Amino acid sequence: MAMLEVKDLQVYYGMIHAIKGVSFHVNEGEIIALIGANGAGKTTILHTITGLLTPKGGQVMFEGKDITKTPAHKIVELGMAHVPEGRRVFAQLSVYQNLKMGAYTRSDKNEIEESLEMVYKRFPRLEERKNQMAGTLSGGEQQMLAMGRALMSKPRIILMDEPSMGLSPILVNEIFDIIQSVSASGTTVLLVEQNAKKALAIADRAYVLETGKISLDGNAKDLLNDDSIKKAYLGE
Amino acid sequence: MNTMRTKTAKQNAITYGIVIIGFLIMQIISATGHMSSSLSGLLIPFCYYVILAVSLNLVVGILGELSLGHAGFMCVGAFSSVFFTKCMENVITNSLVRFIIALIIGALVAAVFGILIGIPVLRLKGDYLAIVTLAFGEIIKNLVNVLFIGKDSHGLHFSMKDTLSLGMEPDGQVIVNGPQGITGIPKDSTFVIGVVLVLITLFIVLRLINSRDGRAIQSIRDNRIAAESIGINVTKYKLMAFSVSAGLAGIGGALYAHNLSTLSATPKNFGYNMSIMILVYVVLGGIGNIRGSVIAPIVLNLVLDYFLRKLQMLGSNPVLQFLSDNRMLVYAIVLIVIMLFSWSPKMIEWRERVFHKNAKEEA
Amino acid sequence: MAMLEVKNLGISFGGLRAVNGFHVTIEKNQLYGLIGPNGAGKTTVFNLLTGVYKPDAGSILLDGKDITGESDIEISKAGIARTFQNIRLFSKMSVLDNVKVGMHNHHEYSALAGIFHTPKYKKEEALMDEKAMELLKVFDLADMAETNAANLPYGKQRRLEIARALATDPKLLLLDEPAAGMNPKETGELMDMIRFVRDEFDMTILLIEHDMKLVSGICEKLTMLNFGEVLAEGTTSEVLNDPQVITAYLGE
Amino acid sequence: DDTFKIGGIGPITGGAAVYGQAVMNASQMAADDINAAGGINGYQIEFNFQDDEHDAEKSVNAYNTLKDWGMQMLLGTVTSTPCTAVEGEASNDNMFLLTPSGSAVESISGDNAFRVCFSDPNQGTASAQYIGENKLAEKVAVIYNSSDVYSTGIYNNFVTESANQPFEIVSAEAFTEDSKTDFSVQLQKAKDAGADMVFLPIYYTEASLILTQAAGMDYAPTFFGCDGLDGLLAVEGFDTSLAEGVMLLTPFAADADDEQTKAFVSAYEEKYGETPIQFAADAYDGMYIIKTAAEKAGITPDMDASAICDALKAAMTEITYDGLTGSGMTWSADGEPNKEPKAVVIKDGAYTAM
Amino acid sequence: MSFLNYLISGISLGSVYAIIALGYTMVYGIAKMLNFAHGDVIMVGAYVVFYSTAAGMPAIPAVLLSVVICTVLGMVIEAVAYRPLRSAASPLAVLITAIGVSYLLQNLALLFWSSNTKSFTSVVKIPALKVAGLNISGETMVTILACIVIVVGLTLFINKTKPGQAMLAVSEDKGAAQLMGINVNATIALTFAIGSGLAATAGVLLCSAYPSLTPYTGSMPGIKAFVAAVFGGIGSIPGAMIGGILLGIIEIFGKAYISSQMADAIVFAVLIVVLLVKPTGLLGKQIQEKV
Ligand SMILES: Nc1ncnc2c1ncn2[C@@H]1O[C@H](COP(=O)(O)OP(=O)(O)OP(=O)(O)O)[C@@H](O)[C@H]1O
Ligand SMILES: Nc1ncnc2c1ncn2[C@@H]1O[C@H](COP(=O)(O)OP(=O)(O)OP(=O)(O)O)[C@@H](O)[C@H]1O
Ligand SMILES: [Mg+2]
Ligand SMILES: [Mg+2]
Repeated sequence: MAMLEVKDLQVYYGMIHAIKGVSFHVNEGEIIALIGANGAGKTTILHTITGLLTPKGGQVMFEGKDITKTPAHKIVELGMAHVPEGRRVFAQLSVYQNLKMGAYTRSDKNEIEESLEMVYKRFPRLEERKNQMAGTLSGGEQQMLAMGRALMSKPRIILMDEPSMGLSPILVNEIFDIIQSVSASGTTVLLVEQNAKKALAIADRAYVLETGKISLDGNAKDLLNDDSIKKAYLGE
Repeated sequence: MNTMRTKTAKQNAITYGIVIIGFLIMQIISATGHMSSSLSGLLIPFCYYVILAVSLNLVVGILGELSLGHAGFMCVGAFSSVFFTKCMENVITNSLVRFIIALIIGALVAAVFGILIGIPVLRLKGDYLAIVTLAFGEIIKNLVNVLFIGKDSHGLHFSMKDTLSLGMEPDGQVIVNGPQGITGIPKDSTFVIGVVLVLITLFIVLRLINSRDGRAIQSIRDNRIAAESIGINVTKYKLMAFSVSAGLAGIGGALYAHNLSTLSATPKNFGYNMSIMILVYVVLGGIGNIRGSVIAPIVLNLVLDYFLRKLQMLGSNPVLQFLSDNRMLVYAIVLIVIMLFSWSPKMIEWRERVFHKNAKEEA
Repeated sequence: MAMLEVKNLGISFGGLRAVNGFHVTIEKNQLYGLIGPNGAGKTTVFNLLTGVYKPDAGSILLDGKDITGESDIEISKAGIARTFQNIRLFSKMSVLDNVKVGMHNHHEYSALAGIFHTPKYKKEEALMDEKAMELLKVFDLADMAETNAANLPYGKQRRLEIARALATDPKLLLLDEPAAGMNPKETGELMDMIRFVRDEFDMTILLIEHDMKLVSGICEKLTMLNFGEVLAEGTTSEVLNDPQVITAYLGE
Repeated sequence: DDTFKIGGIGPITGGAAVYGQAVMNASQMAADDINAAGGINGYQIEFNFQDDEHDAEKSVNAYNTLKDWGMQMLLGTVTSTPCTAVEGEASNDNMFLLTPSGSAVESISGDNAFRVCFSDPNQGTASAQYIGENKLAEKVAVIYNSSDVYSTGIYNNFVTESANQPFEIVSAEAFTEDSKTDFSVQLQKAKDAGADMVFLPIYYTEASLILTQAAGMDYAPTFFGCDGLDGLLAVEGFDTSLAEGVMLLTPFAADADDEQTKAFVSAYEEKYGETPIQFAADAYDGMYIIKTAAEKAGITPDMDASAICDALKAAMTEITYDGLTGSGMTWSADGEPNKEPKAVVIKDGAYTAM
Repeated sequence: MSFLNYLISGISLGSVYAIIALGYTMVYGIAKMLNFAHGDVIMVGAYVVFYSTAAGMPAIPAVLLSVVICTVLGMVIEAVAYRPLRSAASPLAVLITAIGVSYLLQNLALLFWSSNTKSFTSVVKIPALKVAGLNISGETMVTILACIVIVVGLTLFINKTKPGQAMLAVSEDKGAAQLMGINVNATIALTFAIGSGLAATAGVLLCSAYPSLTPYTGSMPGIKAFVAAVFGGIGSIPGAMIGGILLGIIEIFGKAYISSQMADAIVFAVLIVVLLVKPTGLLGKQIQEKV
């Protein structure tokens, strides 16, 4: 059984039909990439999965349970984390407070402390800046914080919306390494990326989204070599 | 571009049209002898409330700053214009000429206050600004209440204490009498003048919005940092919006003041309650929607001061009696319901769906 | 004479020396890149150049004119325009109006002229409309002129921001991560557009970017910033092959 | 039509609602009583009361609504500023106006307008004279509401008249509608100035606070007020021992023991569940004054408002009326009543004539 | 001597403003909305105590009852009138609704309890402290004590407890807070519950110190407390207390040493001057937007 399954999703913004019947699934332990042009609806899908948006039609199943109508905060408790587009860090809280907020659903102090150590190890810059107000961090620093914050909930599946956006090349590589290591440590990953090449390189399978519909899907490595993908998303 | 400009022009023409048609309807009602006293008594209030709402919308909707002190500008305009009228009552006997000068004085003095209050505005944002405008309105109200001005053969006498300290000759006449304000004001406001002033206000505001300066003001609203980066002088345009809005509110105040025989500053008419009332018009009509600011005050005043009052006359039905005795209660409930209905995202979606469905069925 | 000459620029935030001893010389019509790790101070340099922050050291010469410490308005008038790392459009205004606000200081008429629609108003507005539409055509936005900026898809918003910056008729255009959030294909189109702008408008451009394909593809010279200081500068290939740059920034 | 249509206007919502409601209730009661006893000249009265929220503009709206309804006489308005505004309209229309409680001079500026209560200057002057003649104090402090017409009106004339009286005003401090919770400064100043009397030309709500606060600071001068203080003893929950010794010049006291007052008070209490304040008495009298004048003038409901006004104007100066708020009341053509103020002192929790 | 007396009066008045401002700033800081009805909840709280003590209930249970009723009232208002508008296109929508709620409460009170002034019997039985001619009333001492307890309590609550942390997150970004697993609706409801509970307390203390109760009793102190909250820095809990007390002192000193007629103008003028010097209030955080 798939860990996360989306069935015939229909999402509207007022009259705008943004998602027109999207279905896909994510198996436990996989890295799934969701790629597509600007405005294709990737962010909308993630928002719908984590309950920030309510779909007009279709279903979201998580570990066999229908979570279509489950409120966002309950979904987090089920073990799903979401690194939102545009980082959405708590600008007036310190880096440390932001990270603690990520562990909101957890109660064991020692385990939280452990996760904090783990995050600091992955992102040493965050430890250096732990008392700085998050709003004054540079763009890249904020991205790291958003990721670190999501990891603090010790999720079984993590949804990432363009985590490499605005990062320096070295960090982009690092982020993809981190995604792989997060995956290796047993967390399932649903990855939305503009950097299709890198995303496909680490993903198991991928879906291509075009104006609210899945236009293509398959093994990530195969898609990497697909001519139409190369032309449309890899700029080759 | 050109299509866009014609579109705006068309939209604006509709707004003027609404005013003119409304005016004509009233004239017809009146000419055919169907005009009731209560309706005719509301005509001038319609005009000044529209002027006040439209001018406040310039600050709230176009500049994007919350002002809770609009009644203060109205107050300044009212008192300065009436003061002029009272001083000149026997000098300029043509009431139209005198009233036009009074209106101009009201507008100018209020605009000067607009600039004065605009200066702190430059440093403040959001709620802090709202509080300062509120404070400003309350200061004006307080000062006017302790202002005594008298006139005798030696000229004008001022006091901030009481009439006695004016130290006037026995022949002296107290013009501004503290909380009692000014009494015996000639009734210079007429519906025709009111409508003309509404049209002038609309003309100024609509054209300002669609000009270079209006765009600059809106750009500050949408993103101050970006506006600065393209060389917009934020100071200048904030002041411009505030002073134009204040000046127009001053006109509204002058129209208000010359409609009643007595003028005094009470919490009801020039306190924050009034500022909030005008804000209610603006929000109900739509923030930044000038046409809405024309319609909302009229509808709301009609409901509150016409229909609800008339209810009682319909017969001795206890429900109607209750409703008319509790106008403010009805108003509160209606206000909440309207707000929920027109602003709640769920309701908007629902309305859109229903509306859309109907449209589809028709098509 | 260089279009932009910056010497020894610096600023601190609290205890943090965000930019220190920054210098750069950009010739007219050059396409210049500013790179560096996250938090190195690149955006801060832009903020210093455009007057958002006042430098506590150093000098800025634009086309020979000293603009150090000037207000953002003066600097905009002097001829520096920019885009923002996080898009800052006038979201409730139409696409066309966004560009027309950009021309604010070039097509002037008084408020009264605006209210009474004097011939001057009509002339200037017509001119502005015309110029703005041309710009929008360049950026493939003409058909959306009447849309609210907020309703544009992301990629178009980025382009509108550039169009708006160009509307101020600048001598120097600063682009802060213009390709962020774009896929490689879209980035490719953006590169063409930047080149086009440089050629067509005879523009000098300084850009911040993390996308090395864009940087190596269009920049002629680069400065690499690290911890607020210049670590390397020179032609694009020199800098990108600098071992220090590779370890601190590029990786691999 | 065979009924007289009498309108009333006053605040029944907003901060001044307590006055408007008293007037509304008492006038309705008077109208009912008159109707039960056969009406005016054999015709029944229809009474309609409109809310004005204590605002001049709303008051004029209310007036216009009543005109549409067919109002022939106006018993109103309750508060001074709105009354002045409505009087402007009424005098243009030649509509008969009798205000129960609008006490500003300007509130009855036209010849169509009369009032039941004393005017502010009248009360200010009378108070100063009373204090002076009875040698009640040597040093007087005043606490007044500088944002209120009634209060400043009395205050001004009290000060003017005090020049002719053997006492001295040692402090005069104001408060406003927006800061009327704390009176410690005003009281402290009075105390520091050695005032042995504090004159309170204000309403009883604030007076009850002043009395409480004075007690809290161990300051016990004589308090002297005007008709606005009436109602003090009726404040629910008020510790009336604080009001011991308070003197007031008022034409009405709810626990006076004349038959008329007693009957009125008990009827009112039964009907509305609360003790009537002086505004209610003014209004009750007002309705009966209209009746008296109407009968004198012999008006009938088929006359229009202007004709009724002309008839009543003349009749008003000819009648003498004995009521709750004065006996032997007469009116001059300028609309002012002639009646004797009664001075009362609060003793053992009750008003006692002095 | 009179200076000290004025100072004490100022602190007494100010402590009442402060306790109202605390509830205000709580809702304001977290839900980011100006709850214009706050002053009217205060009024309701005072009426509940008035009628329950009049019916023979002892003071403490009456106050508790009032806190419970106001807490429920606050939550109902939030759920019915404010929640549907939380994501409205303009924050002014909910401001106007709050004004509607304020009018509604006033007019319901008018309907049920009439406009007649009620004289409130103080629930504070502690006698005044009299030292060297100075007189500090029991109400003042209790109010100040209550303020301090509330400031400390709220600060601890927000910084040390999970719901408190949730409030911080919600105040910044409701969407992101949800992604942390925070129940935004519940958090805001809790904020209103606390704010309204504080309002009840404030109402009781306001009317104990200044015992006159009408349906409009809450509205002006509500506005003044709002001013005090801004004065102290919006959202800052100690700021609300300091702002309230300073406002009281300024009001009294203005009356005492400048002019009692112009006390309001003086208070507001001082406020404007302070905000000009410190645009985010006395203890407000200076928020700099990163470009
Ligand atoms: N709040 C909104 N209101 C109206 N339309 C919206 C809203 N958010 C997104 N849209 C529209 O829905 C569509 C899908 O947007 P979405 O943000 O999901 O795309 P995306 O694939 O994440 O794009 P990007 O790469 O730019 O992040 C777009 O056409 C967008 O314009
Ligand atoms: N207003 C400020 N207050 C405090 N620190 C600041 C402020 N602005 C920037 N900084 C700090 O200065 C450093 C440089 O920031 P800047 O935004 O210039 O980085 P950047 O090079 O643009 O990074 P990125 O590529 O991630 O956008 C960062 O560490 C940032 O946290
Ligand atoms: Mg997206
Ligand atoms: Mg940057």
